[in-house]
Amino acid sequence: MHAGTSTTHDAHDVHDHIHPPPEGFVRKYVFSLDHKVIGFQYFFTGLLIMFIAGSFAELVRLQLTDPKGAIMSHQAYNTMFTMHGTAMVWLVLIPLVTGALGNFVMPLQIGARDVAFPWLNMASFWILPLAALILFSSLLFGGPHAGWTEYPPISLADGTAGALWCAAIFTIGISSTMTGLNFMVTIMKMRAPGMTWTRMPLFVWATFATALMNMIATVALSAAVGALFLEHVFNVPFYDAARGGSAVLYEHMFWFYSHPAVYIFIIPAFGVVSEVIPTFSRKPIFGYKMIAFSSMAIAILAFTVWAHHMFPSGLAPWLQLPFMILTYAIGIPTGIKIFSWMATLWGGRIHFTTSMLYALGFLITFTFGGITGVFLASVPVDLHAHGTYFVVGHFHYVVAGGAVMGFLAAIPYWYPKATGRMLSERLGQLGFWLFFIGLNGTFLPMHWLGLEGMPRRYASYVDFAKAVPDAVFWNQFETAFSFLMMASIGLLAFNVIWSLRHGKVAGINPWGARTLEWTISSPPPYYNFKKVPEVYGRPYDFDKPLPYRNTDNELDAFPEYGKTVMPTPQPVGAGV
Amino acid sequence: MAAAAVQHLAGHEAVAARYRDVDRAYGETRDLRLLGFMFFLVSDCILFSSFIFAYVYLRVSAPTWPPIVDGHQLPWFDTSFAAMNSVVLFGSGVTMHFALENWKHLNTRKFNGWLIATIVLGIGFLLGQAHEYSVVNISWQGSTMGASFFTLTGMHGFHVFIGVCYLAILGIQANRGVYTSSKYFGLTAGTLYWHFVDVIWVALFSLFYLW
Amino acid sequence: MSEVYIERGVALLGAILVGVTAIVQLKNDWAAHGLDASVTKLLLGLMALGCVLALLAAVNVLGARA
Amino acid sequence: MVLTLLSIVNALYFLYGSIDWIMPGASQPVTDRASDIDGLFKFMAVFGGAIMLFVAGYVIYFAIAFRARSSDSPDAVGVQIHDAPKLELWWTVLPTLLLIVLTGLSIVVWYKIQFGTAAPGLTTEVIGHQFYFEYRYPGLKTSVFSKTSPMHLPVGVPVRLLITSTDVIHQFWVPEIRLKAAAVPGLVQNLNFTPLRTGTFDVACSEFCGVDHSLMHGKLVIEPVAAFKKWLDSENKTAAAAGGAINLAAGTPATGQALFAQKCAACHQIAPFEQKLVGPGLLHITDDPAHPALVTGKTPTPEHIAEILQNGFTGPIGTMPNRQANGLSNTDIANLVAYLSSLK
Repeated sequence: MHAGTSTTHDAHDVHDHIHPPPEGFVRKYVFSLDHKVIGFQYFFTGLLIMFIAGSFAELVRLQLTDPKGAIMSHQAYNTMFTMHGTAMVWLVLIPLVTGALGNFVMPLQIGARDVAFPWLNMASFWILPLAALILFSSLLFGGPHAGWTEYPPISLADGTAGALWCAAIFTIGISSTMTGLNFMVTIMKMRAPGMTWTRMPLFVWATFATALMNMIATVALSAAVGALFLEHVFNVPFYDAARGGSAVLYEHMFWFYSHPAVYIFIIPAFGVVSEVIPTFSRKPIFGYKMIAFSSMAIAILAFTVWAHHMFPSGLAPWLQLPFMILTYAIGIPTGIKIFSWMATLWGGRIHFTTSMLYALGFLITFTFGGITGVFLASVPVDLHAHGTYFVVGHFHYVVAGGAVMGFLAAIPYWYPKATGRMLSERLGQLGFWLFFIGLNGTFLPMHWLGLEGMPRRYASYVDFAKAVPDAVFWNQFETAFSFLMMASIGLLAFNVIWSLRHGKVAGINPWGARTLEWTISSPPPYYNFKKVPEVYGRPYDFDKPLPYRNTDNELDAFPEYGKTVMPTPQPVGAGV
Repeated sequence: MAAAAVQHLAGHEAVAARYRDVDRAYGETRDLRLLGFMFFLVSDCILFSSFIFAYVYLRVSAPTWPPIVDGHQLPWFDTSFAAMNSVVLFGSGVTMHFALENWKHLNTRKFNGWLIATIVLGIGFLLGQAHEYSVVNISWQGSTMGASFFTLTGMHGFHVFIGVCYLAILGIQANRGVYTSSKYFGLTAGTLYWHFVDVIWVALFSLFYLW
Repeated sequence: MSEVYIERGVALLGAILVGVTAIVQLKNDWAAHGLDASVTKLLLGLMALGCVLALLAAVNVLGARA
Repeated sequence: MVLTLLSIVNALYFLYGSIDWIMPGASQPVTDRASDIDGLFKFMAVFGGAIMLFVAGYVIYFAIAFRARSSDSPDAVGVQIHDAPKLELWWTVLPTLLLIVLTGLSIVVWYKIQFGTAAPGLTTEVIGHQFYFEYRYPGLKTSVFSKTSPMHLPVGVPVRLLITSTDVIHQFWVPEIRLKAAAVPGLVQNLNFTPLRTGTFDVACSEFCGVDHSLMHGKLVIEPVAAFKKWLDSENKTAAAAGGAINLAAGTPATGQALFAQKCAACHQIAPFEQKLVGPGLLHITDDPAHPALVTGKTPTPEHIAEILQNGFTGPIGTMPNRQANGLSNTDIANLVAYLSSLK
């Protein structure tokens, strides 16, 4: 941080208004208004909860090493998978991909000094630990144990823990909505002069699509869990069939949010991959407009497909048809993206950094998850596969193989910008192989286990193991591989902390990347841009000079900058 | 939400003094806040829409409406009183509109008058709702009709209550000179919010009392 | 019974008054542009619709239950 | 090139063949729907597998072929292309076509599942409870509980399962049948299919339903029609031995009225049919001009009313418990029937 940097002013340009950085620990690091600090706060909170939620998952996996249930009671097991799902979805993935990445990267990429409403941004963050506290405190009351979806009527048996679950989700929903609103305004109004919509980096497009969904869908979830909360606490019959309520209603309201929620994780990952692949292929992204518009198409279609989660759950037969067709339609923009990324690889100069390995791994695992998604979109196949481990496998390929891989690609990519030091490539690449192998080993066998007849959320599977004797082997196999993933995340955490001190000094632009954040010092100063840059082109033309004016911000502090238009890339070893 | 932007402008006097073109800066912050406020209204609208969806879903899928509880069909809501009360709320929308118009034309006295009229009408509507709650013969817990009615109108009443408080604060601020004839974003936001609350009531009124 | 007639009478007169005023305001503001102006126009229009509904309710066209 | 193509074809063929291994009972379809769904699944697996191989293969190939080399200058860049509209058009149109074909095939199978079954020869009720399924057969006065005994279905007869629940959401699933439906309280769903071969299969609940969700398991026996009838008869005999005959003439309306208030008033009221609580109003049960038949479709004779009280019924409105659930004795039923018949 460049505390106390004197603020030289171009007084005629209001953009150039720089206000002094805050002083004092609390204003600087705790209740900071700075989007970068808030991004760190999201990152470390998310990572911490990821460990907790990940250990829940490991307990779930350990339980399944024995058909009778190896380590805990059914009740405890149900609590574990409920907490794993809830915490991972709302307290890890959404805060990490929107809160951490979006907050740190997006304002830098559009050349802004901060988000539109910094105070709101701070409030959004501080709601997250509050929600986490509420959620984890429910464990004191026995914990919610009806699955992360908390369908009534079964969730109504959760009592106080269920009410706390609702309160936590409602609270975190407020945070997501506010972040979405904030990012929407920031992207619409605060782009640097000259940065038209089609000159925005693709990560910004992705953040925009995500913010739109965050803003609109999350409120529907708040309504669903709000009504559930009323039913828990005041016994108000929205979902109680005996008093005319409907359990299917909750499913409608819940999935109207929770289907877009999956895209809320995955679209920022698309954005990350769209940044990482061109940078390390030394090639412009192929089909910029197609990628940008397909993000928006996915965001809009996301609101029209929710009932595909409910094909066997009491949806009128004639309603199954439009939802099936619209779900298929989502395959088209997704396919366009994947093919565009592949085409970007073609003819490139591919550097195998950790980020790039994760991006390549993403292409493979996400495509797999996408294809099994097409299976589930088909009503007849879904009638067989619904509610089985096939769904668990599909979902984790999309979320762990898509969203988390994208996130893991982003960490080494932007870490040098955020801290001024490089992450260790050696540890990072080891981490990638652990994660990639662990992921496939854990989630691939789930597909056939599910089709063979293993329903999800099973605390024990004695009868299933009788019918399919292989099941025990495959479950133990999955458990073993799942620890590789856990080890990889542990390695990442170690790497992040170790490299803070011991990493190589990064310089302004270690990757030779071309978006705006790479034109300022690492870490960026409090005010990001001394002068607001001007943009006159797309960021991905590697053979041309950078399309920015006014980027001589840091020449005095970093003399090496400006000598080459595109700094020399770090020497990188092959990944294998 | 806008506090931070205010701080940017007003918190650091030394920096703010450097502005040559203060109005332009105001224009930009106003744009941000206005858009942000619109998005807030959008998300609030979706909150109401979700509960309205729940109500419509429950009503359409019910075998009889109003539902039967303990052997008795519940009564329909009393349309005539609600129509009167709605007109009170709609009237407050018009008075708020006049208040803002008068502010734009620097007519502070008329502004105060219309604003007080708005607040009085708003409180009148809340009292009407309280009366409605006391006479309506259904319970929150008893049926889906009661559940939807009390939840939705309760949420709306809460919004009206917040609106009344907000307008009162705006009135105090305006009289203390926080706003000028060219800078009055708070009043714009208050007016938009108040209109929004009115329009939500149009939906609730037609769905509960007219359908 | 008379209570109902008073309520309906007030609703009828009020709806006409408020509705007409709202429509006049809408007409006056029609030329204004900008995000807030267009949203205000939309909301005023919907409110005028609300007045029409209240009026119809007051004369027992809508909301009449057998 | 040829080798690559051959190995891809080989891999896809393996995928095609492996369906029989992955999908339980795929080599010998258990129901008419199973073969339809498996066909669709195989089609998707082959095309999905082809796309997967295409993407993964090219990603790996590009990564190796276009890797940066140590001989490259540090500023070396890749081929600077931005778009190739023709190519993009192709890879938009081709997947779209494939998805349209898939949609068409899915709709055909979907139509068969929803509307394609002949008039059911047997309608069985499946009622989810925590943590067992209750089955009710027409003409059988007692329920079959999945905890203790298997469900039986005759082979070759079109079957309709009416599925509902009394407490939380369950899901009735027989993997070999390939179909499932949620048992939602207050909602009755159908599953229609025709069993094609005999055998014993697992029944599972595939929607989380509480602590012992994973123990909610049962068996389904599909057997020849004669064996099925024999089983039904033996169940009936056991039930008859336990219950004895009902003497409807012995019922007294006054006792029935007291019993009604005690046992029935939570769900029914003495009011016209439309005034439902959980079940319909029963004022005109024996002579309702608007509903000349009972919701079961039968004429409202005292015998049929007694049968509903004994057997329960799952219909468009919901579930009427049978006497294992409502605890009515033969005398109780006679008294209730007498009371209901006395209403006008």
